[in-house]
Amino acid sequence: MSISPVTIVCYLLGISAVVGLNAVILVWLERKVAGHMHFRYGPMEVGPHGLLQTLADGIKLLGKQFLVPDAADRPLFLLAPVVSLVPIFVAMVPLPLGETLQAWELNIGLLLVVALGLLNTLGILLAGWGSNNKYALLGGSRAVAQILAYKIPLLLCILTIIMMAGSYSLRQIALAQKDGWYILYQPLLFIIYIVTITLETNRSPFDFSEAESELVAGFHIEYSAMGFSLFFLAEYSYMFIAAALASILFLGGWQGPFLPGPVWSLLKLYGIIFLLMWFRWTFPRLRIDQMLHLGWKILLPLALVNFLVTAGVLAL
Amino acid sequence: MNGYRYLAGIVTGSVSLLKGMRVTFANMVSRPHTVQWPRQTAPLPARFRGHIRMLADEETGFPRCFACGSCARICPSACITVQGRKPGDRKKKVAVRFLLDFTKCSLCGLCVESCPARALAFSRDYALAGYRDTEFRTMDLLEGLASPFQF
Amino acid sequence: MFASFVHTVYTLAFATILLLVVGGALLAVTARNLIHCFFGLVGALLGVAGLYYNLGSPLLAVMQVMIYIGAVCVAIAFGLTLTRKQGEEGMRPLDIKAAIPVVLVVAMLSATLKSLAGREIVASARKIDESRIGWMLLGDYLLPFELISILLTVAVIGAVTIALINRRI
Amino acid sequence: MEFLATLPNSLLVYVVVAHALFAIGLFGMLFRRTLIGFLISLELLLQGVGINIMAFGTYLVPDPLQARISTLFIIGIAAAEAAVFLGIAVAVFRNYQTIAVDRLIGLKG
Repeated sequence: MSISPVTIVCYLLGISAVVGLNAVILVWLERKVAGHMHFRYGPMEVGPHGLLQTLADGIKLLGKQFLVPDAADRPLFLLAPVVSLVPIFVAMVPLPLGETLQAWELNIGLLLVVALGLLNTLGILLAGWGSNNKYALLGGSRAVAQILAYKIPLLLCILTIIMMAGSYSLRQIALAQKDGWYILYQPLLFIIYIVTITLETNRSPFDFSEAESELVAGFHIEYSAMGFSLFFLAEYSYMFIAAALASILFLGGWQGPFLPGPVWSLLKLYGIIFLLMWFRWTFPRLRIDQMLHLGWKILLPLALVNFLVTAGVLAL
Repeated sequence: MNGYRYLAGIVTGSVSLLKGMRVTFANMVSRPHTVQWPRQTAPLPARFRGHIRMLADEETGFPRCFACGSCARICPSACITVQGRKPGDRKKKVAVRFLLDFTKCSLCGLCVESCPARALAFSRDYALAGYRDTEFRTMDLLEGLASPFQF
Repeated sequence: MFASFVHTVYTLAFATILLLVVGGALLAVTARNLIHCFFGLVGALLGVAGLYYNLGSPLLAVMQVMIYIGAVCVAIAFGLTLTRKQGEEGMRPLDIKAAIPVVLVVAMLSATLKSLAGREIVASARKIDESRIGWMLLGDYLLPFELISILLTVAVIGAVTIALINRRI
Repeated sequence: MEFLATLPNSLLVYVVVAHALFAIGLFGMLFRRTLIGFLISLELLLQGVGINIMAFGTYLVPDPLQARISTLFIIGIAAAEAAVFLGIAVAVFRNYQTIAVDRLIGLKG
């Protein structure tokens, strides 16, 4: 209880600003990347190169009507966007984006972020069941099948890194990479991790719970206006957190020559997010059984072997 | 042997994924093909077919049409209405009404080909917009042309 | 001034957690719809994580969220989607058996409180260094730790085997 | 308000909540109709036990880490038990097309 009120308010504002700005920038970036990969320009009209397009869309969404379907399970339906958004604010707390830019240095920060990342699926499940729509329900069920397939490889990746760094603290893990980023020692693990966070953030080629061409919009099919934009915000914030985690676990976090720490942090983070976008606009969506095959028969054994080999090398 | 196939599958799969990513990256850094209309316009093809328009006589500025009605007769969609009148001092009729129902026109071009006076041509007008369908149901092709009948 | 404000907020937060635990548990047991039961359970488990945190153990709170909500609840949800059938939800009509938990727990509680009355409370909830847990798990508690891991492996393999019995596909 | 302020740091609250959870869980075990309902109630019951151990371990024992390890073990065992339970539920559903306990009467003489 020794934290001053000013600090708390500052951090709350800062985290809210990061969540909001990040979503604005990422939506714009996504549309730009998509456009250029299709030989298009993407948004160009509102602001220079369409930079303010997302703001305009956000204002438009604010002005729209929030509809609750008659047949929907009202409390679950209303709770779902909140459930998927709230954990983000907590998960942002232990993320170090710079030498001193960290809300709370927590010695189990990594565990906290991973645990809260799991709540994302819960929000999707709530939305799927609350909407009382068969597509939404299918989307929710798929999200559950998906989490079982990717979570174990993801945890194995994180476990390997914890073993190498000897700490659960995100800050300590980043500091342990002063002399060499873990991506140099663990390139395979980095690839597995990137694949699992693509799965975790529900992005194409693994966007089974959303799957426009099969489930129309999947779990958020019935959501309009603010509910929809909250889901959007949550999706992009989870991307931010997953990419931040990747940059801390594998790329040394804020550490780098010449530039100040936060700049390096953001550079690495948005580099990884660009990678995710690149995947999305390159690869077609997998079938659900192909995803299960990938998760259980390829990622899991590879991660396990990698884990055991790393343990062996570390023990020597 | 099975294990070898498993590993080889992973490797070839990854390589093919990388190839795909190279293609999209090359797309991204190359110039977009889009034209930012209306600030830029793409050149229209030489034989672009817009809705038909009436040509004017070079000397008089009157419409070339003498209301023979062959365009209305040949039109498969029956979307042309022509009415002509004889001015007092001339032998040929002159069109006083030439209405095109553009909502039905399929731009087949039979009217243009069949016109004995070569009075019809395709316009290059592609950005049509209106507030109601009547604007296109009765398009007056004589609009803007001089008329021998002064009212 | 600020300290008392913080304390009020803290107390209210704690009361909310208690409400979440008990309310979630009641919802989980009494709701007609199994989905509501499931989310009641999730609420109760989150509340219990809050209680663990309040008892000075952030590690257990996080483990609770991770294992219970991330693994057990997801598994339950998976089971729900696999075995969903309308019209089999809700509770049986109450009868004399409802007295069993009440009587049992009142008896247990009174016995506990009676034995507590004599004891002095040696410590209050406080933050302690939990990094020793890892050493303890690999030292004094190595045998139960290994047994748990064996149990988990056996349970997972067993669950898969049972679920595959008489598989028609 | 005075009473509320002492809530977060008193052993009594935890003990009462733990017992309440245990009772609710037991009640659910007796009255739910389906296997999944059973499992949910069972988890609540285990939560009661966990809170109790943690509370006693924190307030009454000089070394609170032992209680934490016990609770960790409970969490782990609960995960294993849930896996087995769900395996059974899925197998039962596949064979009987139902998970309502009343209709699982294949063993009745």
